[in-house]
Amino acid sequence: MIRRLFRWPLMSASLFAMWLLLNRSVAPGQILLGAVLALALPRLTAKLRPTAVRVRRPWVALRLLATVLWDSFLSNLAVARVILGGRERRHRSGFVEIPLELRDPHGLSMLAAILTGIPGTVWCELSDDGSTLTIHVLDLQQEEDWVRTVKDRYERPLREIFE
Amino acid sequence: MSVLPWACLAAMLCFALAMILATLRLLRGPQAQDRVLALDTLYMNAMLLLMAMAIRYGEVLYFEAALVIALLGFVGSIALAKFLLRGEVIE
Amino acid sequence: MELIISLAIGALAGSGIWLLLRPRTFQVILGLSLISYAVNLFIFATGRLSIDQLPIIGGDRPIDIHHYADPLPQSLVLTAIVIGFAMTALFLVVLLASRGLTGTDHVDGREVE
Amino acid sequence: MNPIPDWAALLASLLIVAAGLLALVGTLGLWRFESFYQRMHGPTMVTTFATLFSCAASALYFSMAEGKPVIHEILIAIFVALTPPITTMLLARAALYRHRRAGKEVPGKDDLRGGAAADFGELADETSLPELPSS
Amino acid sequence: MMRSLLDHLLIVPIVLPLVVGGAMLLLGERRTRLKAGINVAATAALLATAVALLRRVNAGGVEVAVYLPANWPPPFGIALAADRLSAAMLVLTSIMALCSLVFAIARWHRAGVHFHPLFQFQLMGLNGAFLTADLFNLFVFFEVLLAASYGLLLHGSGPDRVKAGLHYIVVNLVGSSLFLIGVSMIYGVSGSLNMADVALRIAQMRDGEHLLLQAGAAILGVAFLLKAGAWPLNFWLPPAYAAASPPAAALFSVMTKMGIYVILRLSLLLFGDDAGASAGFGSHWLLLIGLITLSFGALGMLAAQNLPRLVGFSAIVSSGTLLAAAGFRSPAVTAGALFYLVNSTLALGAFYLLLELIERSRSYGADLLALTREAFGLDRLQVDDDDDADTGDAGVAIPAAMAFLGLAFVACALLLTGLPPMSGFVAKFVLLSSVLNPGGLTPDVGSGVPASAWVMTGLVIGSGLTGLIALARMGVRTFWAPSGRAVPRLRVIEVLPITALLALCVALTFQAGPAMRYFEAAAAALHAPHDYIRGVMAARQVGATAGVLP
Amino acid sequence: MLPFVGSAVAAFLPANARNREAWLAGAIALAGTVQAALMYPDVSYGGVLRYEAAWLPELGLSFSLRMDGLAWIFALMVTGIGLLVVLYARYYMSPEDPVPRFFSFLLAFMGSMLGVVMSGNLIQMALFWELTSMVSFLLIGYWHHRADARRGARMALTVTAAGGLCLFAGVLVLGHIVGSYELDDVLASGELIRTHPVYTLALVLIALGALTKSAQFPFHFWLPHAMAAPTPVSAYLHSATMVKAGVFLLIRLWPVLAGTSDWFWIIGGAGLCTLLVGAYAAIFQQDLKGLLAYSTISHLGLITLLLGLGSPLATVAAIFHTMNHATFKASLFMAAGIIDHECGTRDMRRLSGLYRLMPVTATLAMVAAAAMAGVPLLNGFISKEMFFTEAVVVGNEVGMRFALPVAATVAGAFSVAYSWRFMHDVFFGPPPRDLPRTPHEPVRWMRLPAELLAFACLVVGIVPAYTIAPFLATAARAVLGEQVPHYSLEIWHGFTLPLLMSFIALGGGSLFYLILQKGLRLRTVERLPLIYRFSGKRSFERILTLATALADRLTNSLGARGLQPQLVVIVMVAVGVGLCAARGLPSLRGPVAPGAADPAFALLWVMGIVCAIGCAYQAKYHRLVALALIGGSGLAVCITFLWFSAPDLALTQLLVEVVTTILMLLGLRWLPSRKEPRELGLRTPASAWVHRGRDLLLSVGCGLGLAGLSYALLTRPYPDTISSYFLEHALPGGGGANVVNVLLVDFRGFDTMGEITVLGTVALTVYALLRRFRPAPESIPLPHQQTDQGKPDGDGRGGVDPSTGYLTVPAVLVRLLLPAIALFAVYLFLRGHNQPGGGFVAGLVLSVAFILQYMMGGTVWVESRLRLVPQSWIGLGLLFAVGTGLGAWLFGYPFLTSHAFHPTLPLIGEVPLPSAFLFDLGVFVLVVGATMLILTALAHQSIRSHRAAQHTQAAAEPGERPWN
Ligand code: NA
Ligand code: NA
Repeated sequence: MIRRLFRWPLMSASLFAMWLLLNRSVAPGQILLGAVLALALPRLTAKLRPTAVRVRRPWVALRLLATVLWDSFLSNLAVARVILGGRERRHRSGFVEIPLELRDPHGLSMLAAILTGIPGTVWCELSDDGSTLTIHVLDLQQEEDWVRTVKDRYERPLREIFE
Repeated sequence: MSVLPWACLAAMLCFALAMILATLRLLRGPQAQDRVLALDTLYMNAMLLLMAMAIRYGEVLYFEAALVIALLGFVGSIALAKFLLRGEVIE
Repeated sequence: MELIISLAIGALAGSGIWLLLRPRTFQVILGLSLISYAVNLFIFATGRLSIDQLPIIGGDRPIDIHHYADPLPQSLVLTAIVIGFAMTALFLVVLLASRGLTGTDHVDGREVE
Repeated sequence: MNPIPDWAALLASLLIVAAGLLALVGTLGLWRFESFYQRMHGPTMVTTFATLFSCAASALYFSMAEGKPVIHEILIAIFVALTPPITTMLLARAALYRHRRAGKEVPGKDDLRGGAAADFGELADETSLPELPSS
Repeated sequence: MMRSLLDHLLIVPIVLPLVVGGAMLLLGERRTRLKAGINVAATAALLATAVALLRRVNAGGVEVAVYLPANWPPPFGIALAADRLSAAMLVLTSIMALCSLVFAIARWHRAGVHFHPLFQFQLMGLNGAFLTADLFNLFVFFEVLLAASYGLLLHGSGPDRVKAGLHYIVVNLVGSSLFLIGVSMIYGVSGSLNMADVALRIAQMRDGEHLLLQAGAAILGVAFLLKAGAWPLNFWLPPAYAAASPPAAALFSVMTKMGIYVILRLSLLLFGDDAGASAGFGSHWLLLIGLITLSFGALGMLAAQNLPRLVGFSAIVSSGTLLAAAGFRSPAVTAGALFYLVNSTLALGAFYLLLELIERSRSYGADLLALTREAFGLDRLQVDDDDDADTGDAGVAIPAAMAFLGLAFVACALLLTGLPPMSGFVAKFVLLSSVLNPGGLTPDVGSGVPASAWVMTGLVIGSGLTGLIALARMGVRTFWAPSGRAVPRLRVIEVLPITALLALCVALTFQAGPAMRYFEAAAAALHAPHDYIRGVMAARQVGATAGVLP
Repeated sequence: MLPFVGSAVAAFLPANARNREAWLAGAIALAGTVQAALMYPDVSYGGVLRYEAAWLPELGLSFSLRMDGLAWIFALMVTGIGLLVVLYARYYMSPEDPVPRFFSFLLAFMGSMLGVVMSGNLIQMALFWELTSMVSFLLIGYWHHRADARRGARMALTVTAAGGLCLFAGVLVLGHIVGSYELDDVLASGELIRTHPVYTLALVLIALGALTKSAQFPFHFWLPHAMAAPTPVSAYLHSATMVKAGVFLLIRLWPVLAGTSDWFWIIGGAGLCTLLVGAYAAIFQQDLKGLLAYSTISHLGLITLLLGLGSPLATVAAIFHTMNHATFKASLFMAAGIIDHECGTRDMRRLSGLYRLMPVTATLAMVAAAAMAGVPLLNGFISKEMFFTEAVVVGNEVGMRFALPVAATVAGAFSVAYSWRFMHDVFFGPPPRDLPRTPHEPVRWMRLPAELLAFACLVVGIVPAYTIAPFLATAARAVLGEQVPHYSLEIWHGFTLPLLMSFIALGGGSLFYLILQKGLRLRTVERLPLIYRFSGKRSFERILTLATALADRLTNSLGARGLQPQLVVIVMVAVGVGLCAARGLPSLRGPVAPGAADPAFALLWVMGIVCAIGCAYQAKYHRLVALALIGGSGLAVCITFLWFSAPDLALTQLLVEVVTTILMLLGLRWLPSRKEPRELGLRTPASAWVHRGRDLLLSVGCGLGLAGLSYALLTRPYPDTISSYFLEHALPGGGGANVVNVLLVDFRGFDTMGEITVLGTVALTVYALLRRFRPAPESIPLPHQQTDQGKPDGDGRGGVDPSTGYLTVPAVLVRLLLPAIALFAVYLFLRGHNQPGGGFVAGLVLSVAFILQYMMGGTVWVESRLRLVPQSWIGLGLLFAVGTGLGAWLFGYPFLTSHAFHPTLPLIGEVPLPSAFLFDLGVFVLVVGATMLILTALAHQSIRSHRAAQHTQAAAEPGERPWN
C-alpha cells in the first residue's frame, strides 16, 4: 500500500514542493493538501507517462547544474557579443553532428534542455535511431571541440545519472 | 524615493522594445518557423515584462500571470511547431 | 493612458471590421476575434482605468471604489471572453463544414465570378 | 508593502535592468541574424539569464518587502528551463524538413563551414500551409 | 422554513430546462425515445408553469412578480421579473416549444445528435431573456438562446443549412458585439445594470452623459433590431429560417419576437415619459424602420419564388408591423401589437411546421437527412450514427393527408395575410383600429391623425395584399397544379401540433375580447413602468443577512 | 336567427354521398329561406331586428347581426336562390366530382354571404366580405386540374380580396370618423362623414371594395374568367349573390356616402363605363357563360350607375333591378348549365337549333333573356324604365343633358343585341352537328329551379304591384327612411321619353344584332372589336408580372443575399446610429483629466496594433502568419488587463488565447491553402479595389468611432456605481476576497450559469456538426509532412507509445509537465475565491494539460489510456452548478443563494467552504468537458485520414502481388 502510494517519490516530492511554493505557505492545511495532491496526481496521470524516471546520483546532478549555469552565463555574454558585434562574427555558425550513447529518454530530455538552455547551441535533430544528434552552433570554430564538450561535460554526467 | 521603480520602468521599456523587435520578426518572417520563434520570444518577453511590473507595483499577484506564461505560454508555440512539422496538431 | 487604450480599441476594432468584411471565412473568423478583443477592452474600460488597484479585498486600502478597480466590468469581460471563445470554436467548425460541403472558403459558399 | 533597504533596492534594480538588457539583446539577435538557425540562438538569452535575473530581482524584492523568504520565482525558472526546448526542437526539426523539401541539403557540407546558412533566409515563404502533397 | 414551489415559480422556466438538458446529456447519445419522452414531459411542465405564472400576474394585486436569484438585493444582484408581457411571452414560447417538439419527435430529432438537450437549452435561453430584469443577464440569455439556435439550425447538417448557418452565426456574432458595447456603455454612464435602476438613473443625468447613454442605447437597439429582423439588418433571416429544420424554424418564430419584446420593454422603460431629456428617444426611428421593414417584407413576399422564403418574408412583415407599432408609443397601439404578435408567432410556427410536410409531398423521402458519410467511402468505420431501431416514419398515416395539408395551408395563409376568419384579421383590425384611434373610439371632429398612421394602415393592408397574391400563387402551384405528386404519409404527431396551433388561432379569434383586455393591461403597464420599477427595486432579500445559515 | 352558423358548421362535416350532402345543403338552405321569410313582419315598415354578442367591445367590434328590409331582401335572395341552386347542383354535378367539397364550400359561401348582408357591424361585414372572396376562390377553382379554373380563381381572389382589403381600410376610416363601427351609428352620422376631410379617402376605399366585388370597370375582367367555375356556382355567386355584395354595400352606405359630386363621379362613372363596356363585350362572346358574364357586368354597371346618380328614386330602381337581375340571370345561368350539361359544350359557334331538342329549356331561357333585354311584361322592363327615367331626370340636373340618356339608350340597345344573340344563336338555326353529346331535356328536378325563376320574371313583370311591391317598399324604406320617394311600379306610364328610349333600344338593338350577324359574321369574331387591346385580363396579368419583377428587383437592391453586403450595412448602421445619438456631445474629451501615459504601455500597444494590422493584412493567404499575429494582439490585451488591475481577466485571456490557437490549428488542417492571385497569374479586378476602398474607409471609421466613444467615456466622471456594494459585501456576504470571483460565482452567479450553458451548448453543436463532417476533398489525404517523414514508430494502437525518435524528447518533457500542470489547475481552482483563478481558468488549464498529451501521443494512444466522456462532463458540470443553486431551496432561500460553511478541522483549523465553491466546481467540470469535447471532436477527424491512408495501402497491396 505504502509502496504503491510512493511509486513516484521524486515526482511526488517535486509536486509537494511546487504546491508549497505556489501557496507561499507552510500552514498545516496546505501541507496536508499538498501531500494528498502530490501523492494522488502522479497516480492519476501514471497511464499517460509510460517511461519511468530513475535518478541515481543526485550529487552528479547538482554538479551538472552548476556547470550548466556557469556555461550558460558565459555563453550569454558570448552570444551578446556576437549579436552586438560586427557582421562577420555572425557568419561562423554551422551544424555539428554528435554521436550519442545516451539512450534514456529522460537523460536525452535533460541534454536537450541543457543544450538549448545554453545560448549558442541549439538541439536540432536526433536521428530516428537515437544514435546521432545534430546541433546548431552559433560560433563554430572547431567542430571537434564541440563534440568533445557536449560528450564530456554533459552527456557523461547524464548517463551517470539516468542510466 | 527609491531607484527601483525607475529601474523597473527601464527594464519594462527594454522588454517592450524587445517585444517590438519580436513583432517585427513575426511580421517579416520570412518563413513560418521564424514567425513561430518570434511568437515564442514575444511570450517570453511578455512574461519578463510582467515580472518587472510585479516588482514595480510591489504586487505579487502579477507574478501569477507570469507563471502561467512560463508554464503554458509555450503551448501555442509548440502547437504551431507541431503543425509545421507534422501537418496537423493532433495526429 | 486613456488615449492609448482608446486608440488600441479603435485599431483592434478597425482591423477586425476590415477582416469581417472580407470574403474568406478564415478572414472573418480572425476579424471576429479581433472585434471581440476590442469589445472586451471596451467593456473593461467602462470601469475606468485603475493601476495597482486589484479588486481583491486585503491590505490596508479602505473599501471604496476609488481604491479598487471596478470588479463588475471585469466579471462582465470574463463572461464575454468565455462566450467569445465558444463562438469562435463554433464558427470555426461551421466554416470547416462549409468548406467541405461547398468546395470553397468564400463566405457565400460559392466563388463570385 | 514595506519599504525595502536601499542595498536591496539597488541590487534588485541592477538585476532587473540587466535582465532587461539581456532580453533586449537576445531579441535583437532574433532580428539581426540572417538565417533561421542562427536566429534560434538569440531568444535563448531571454529564457536563461534574463529570466534568472528577473527571478532573482523579484525574489529579493519580495523577500525584503514581506519580511520572509519568497522563492516561488524558482518555479518560473524551472518551467522556463523545461519548456523552450520543446518548441525549439520541434521548430528546428520542422525547419530542417522544410528546407529539405525545398531541395536544400541540410545539414549539408556548406553549413559545416558556415556562411552558406544565410541562403536559407531567401527560401520562398511557405507559410500558407498545409500544402497539397506534390504528386 | 421550506418555501413552497410557488415562491420559486419564476426561476422554474429557467432551471427546469437546464436540469433536464443536463440530465439528458448523461444519458449518452442513444436512447432518443427516452429523451423524447423526458423532453415532452419537461416542456409540458414548462407550459403549466408559464400558465401558472400568467394567472398569478394577471390576478389582482401582484402586477410584477420578482425573484432574486442568489438573493442579493436589487439593483446589485440579478433580478428576474415577470409582468403580464413576460408571462404571455413565456406561455407563447412553451406552446410553440411543445408543438415543435411533438412535431420533431416524428422524425427530425433523429437527424443529428443532441437534439433534445439543445432544445431544452434553447427554451432556457428564451425564458431567461423574457424574465430577466438585468441588462447583462439579458445578454447572457441571448447568447444561450443563440447558441442553442445555432445548434438547432445546423441540426441535420447539409450544404444549405451550413451555408445559412454560417451567415446567421456571423451576423449574430456581430450583433452580440454591438449588444456588449451598448450594455457596457450604459453601465459606464449610469453605473448600473438593473433595467429598473438604469431607468431611475437616466432621469437624473446631466447633459453629456445622457447623450452617451443614448448612443449606447442606440447601439444596443441595433443589436435588437438585427434580431428582430428589421430592415436593413434582416437579409439573413429568410435563408436562415428556410434552411433550419422545421421544428427549429417554428421555435425561431419566437426569436424574432424576442427582439421586438426587448425593444418594447427597454424603450418604454428607459425612455419613458419620466426619462427627462431622453424621453421618447428613438421612437421616430422605430416607426420609420418598422414601416420600411414592413414594405420590404411585403415586396419580398411578392418576389419570393419558393414557399420557405415567402414565409421568411412574412416573418419580416410581422416584425416590421410590430416595430412600427412600437414607434407609435401609444398604449392602445401597443396592446394591439401584442395581440398581433401572439397571432403572428402562432401562425408562423404553424406554417414552418406545415412547410416541411408540403415539401415532403413534393419529393417524398429525398429531402431527409442529408447524408455526408459517403465522403470517404468509409461509412462503416465512422462511429455508428444516431438512428435507433426504427427509422422514423413507420407510423399511422392519417387519411386525407392532402386535404389536411390544403386546409392547413389556407388557414396559415389567411393568418399571415390577415384575412378572415382566422385571428390574423382580428389582429390587424385591433392594430389598425388603435393606430387610427389612439385615444379610443370617439367621433373624430377634425382632430386628425398623423400621416404615419395613414401610412401604417396603408402598408399593413398592402402587405396583406402582396401576401395574398404571393400565397395564392404558391398555393395554387403547390396544391392545384396537376403534378401527380405522391400523397405524403403524415403521422398523427405531425398533424397534431399544426392543428393545435391553428386551433389556438381560432380560439384567439373567438376569445379576442378577454385576450385584448389582458394585452391592454400589459400595454398599460409597459407604458407606465412605475409598477415595474417599484416592483423590481423593492424586492427584498430572503432572510435578514444573506449567506449565513440561520 | 343564425342560419349561416349552422351551414358553416355543416360545411365542415363532409360525407361521401352526393345525395346526403345535397339533402343537408338543401335542408339548411330551406331552413334559412323559411326563417328569413318568417322575419318579414318584423322588418316591414322600417322595423329592424338586432342580435348582438360581445366580442371585442373595447375596440368597438361586436358580433352583431342586424336585419332590416334591405338585409331581408338580400337574405331571402341568398337563401332562396341558394336553395334552388342546391337542387340544381344535385343533378348538375357529376358523380366523379368531389361533391362533399362542393356543397361544403357552397354552404360556407351562403353563410358568409348572409353574414355580409346581415352584419350590424362594419368590421364584421368586411370580415364576411373577405370570406366570400375566399370561398368563391375555392369554388371557382373547384375543378383545379384545369388551368383556366386555376387562373380564374386566382384572378377573382386577387381582385376581390384586394378590394376587400380596401373596404376594410375604408371601414376603418369610417370608424375613425364616426367613432364606431356599428352600422346604426354610421348610418346616423351621414353629415359628419360627408363633411369630414378624409371623406374622399373613405369613399374611394369603399368604392374600391364595392367595384371590385361587383366587377365594375376597370375591375370587371375577373368575372368572365370566373366562369371556369361549375355552372351552379356561376348562377349563384356570379349572378345572384356575391357580385351583388358590392351593390349591396353601395346601397347600404348610400344614405351616408351618396349625394356628393365625388360619389357621383366615382360610382356613377364606374357604373356608366361598366354598363357600356360590359354590354358591348357581351355581344361578341362565343362562350355562352362568357356572354352571360359580360351581361352581368353590364347590368351591375347599370345598378351602380343608378346608385351613383344619387337620387332616391334611382336607388329604389337599383334595389329593384338587383332583385330582377338575380332572378333572370340565375335562371339564364341554369339554362346555360343545362345546355352545357346536355351538349357538352357552351360554344355558341357549335350550338344551334336547340329549340327543337329541348323546347322547355329553350322557352325558359328565352323568357329570362327577354327579361334581360327589358322586354315589356317582364320584370327587367320595369326596372329598366325606371333607369331611363332617372337617366333623363338626373342627367339634366348634373349637366349631362344628352350624354346620360344617350348612353342609357345605347346600353339598352346593346343588351337587346346580346339577348338576341343568346336566343337566336343557341336555339334557332340548323340542328347542331357533332356535339360531344346528344342533347335532350334534362331531368325534371334539374329544370325546376330555372322554371321557378322564369316564372318569377313573368309574374313580377306582369303584376308587379301584387308581387314585388311590398318587399321593394320594405327594402327602400330601410335604405331611404323618410326619404322614400313616390314611385309606381305600373307597366304603363303613358307615352313618355323613357318609353320612347325603351323602344329605340329594343329596335336599335335588334337592328344592331342583324347588322352584326350579317355584316361582321359574329360567329368568327375571336376578340373584341375596337377595345380588345384594353384587355383587363392581360393588363392584370401584366401588372402582376411587373409587380413581381419589380418587387424582385427592389428586394434584391434593398436587400442582399451575400454576407458581405449584409455586414457592410450592419456596420454602417451601427456606426451611423452611434454617431447620430452622440452627435450633440459638446466635446469628445470630458472633464476628467487622463492619467499620465506610460511609455512601456505605449510601446506595448505599438506592438499590439502592429500585430492587429498585420493580421488584417495577412489573413487571406497566410493564415498561419495571421494566427501568430493575432496571438500578439491577444498578448497585448492580456497585459493590458493585468496593467489595469484585472489579473483574472489576464489569466483567462491568456489561456483562451492558447486554446484558441490550438483550435484554429486543428481547423487549419481541414482548410486547404489559398494561392495568391499573383502566384496563379491572376489580377485583382478593379471592382475589388473599389470594395476594398469602401471597406477600408468603413473600418477606419468604425475604429475611430469606437475609439472616440471609449475616450469620451473614459474622460467622463465615474458614475455612482453599484460596484461599491460588491466591494463592501464580497468578504462578509460572499465569503471571498477576490471580488471578481465572488461576482462570478455569487453576486452574478446566475450569469455564469448561463455562460457555462452557452459553452456546453456550443460544444454539443460542434460535436454534432463534426459527426456529419465532410472535409474538403483536398484536405483528406495525409499531410505531406507525414507521408514524407512517416511516423517514427507505430500509430499508437495497442498501447505502443508513438512518441519515439525525434518526438521522444518533447514527449518526455510534456509528460513530465502533466502532473505539474494538473497541480497548477487544482491550485488555481482552490484559491479562486480569494485570489485570481477559479473554476473557469482551472478548467482551461487542465484541458490544456490533456491536449498537450494528445499532441504528443496522438488521439488513439491517449484515448486508450484516458477515458474521458466529455459529454457527460458537460452534463455533470451543469447539474452540479444547478444542483448547488437548488440546494438553497432546501434552506428556504432563492435559487443560487450562497452559504458559507466554516467547518473546523483538527490540526488545520477553520476551513472556509462557501457553497459558491461547489458551484465553481460545476463550472470547472463543465469547462473541462466542453473544451475537451470541442478539441477532441476536431482531433478525431484526423483518424479518418489515417484510415483512408491505410485503406489505399491495403487496396494497393493485393494489386501489386501479380507483378511480383
Ligand atoms: Na541554446
Ligand atoms: Na478604481
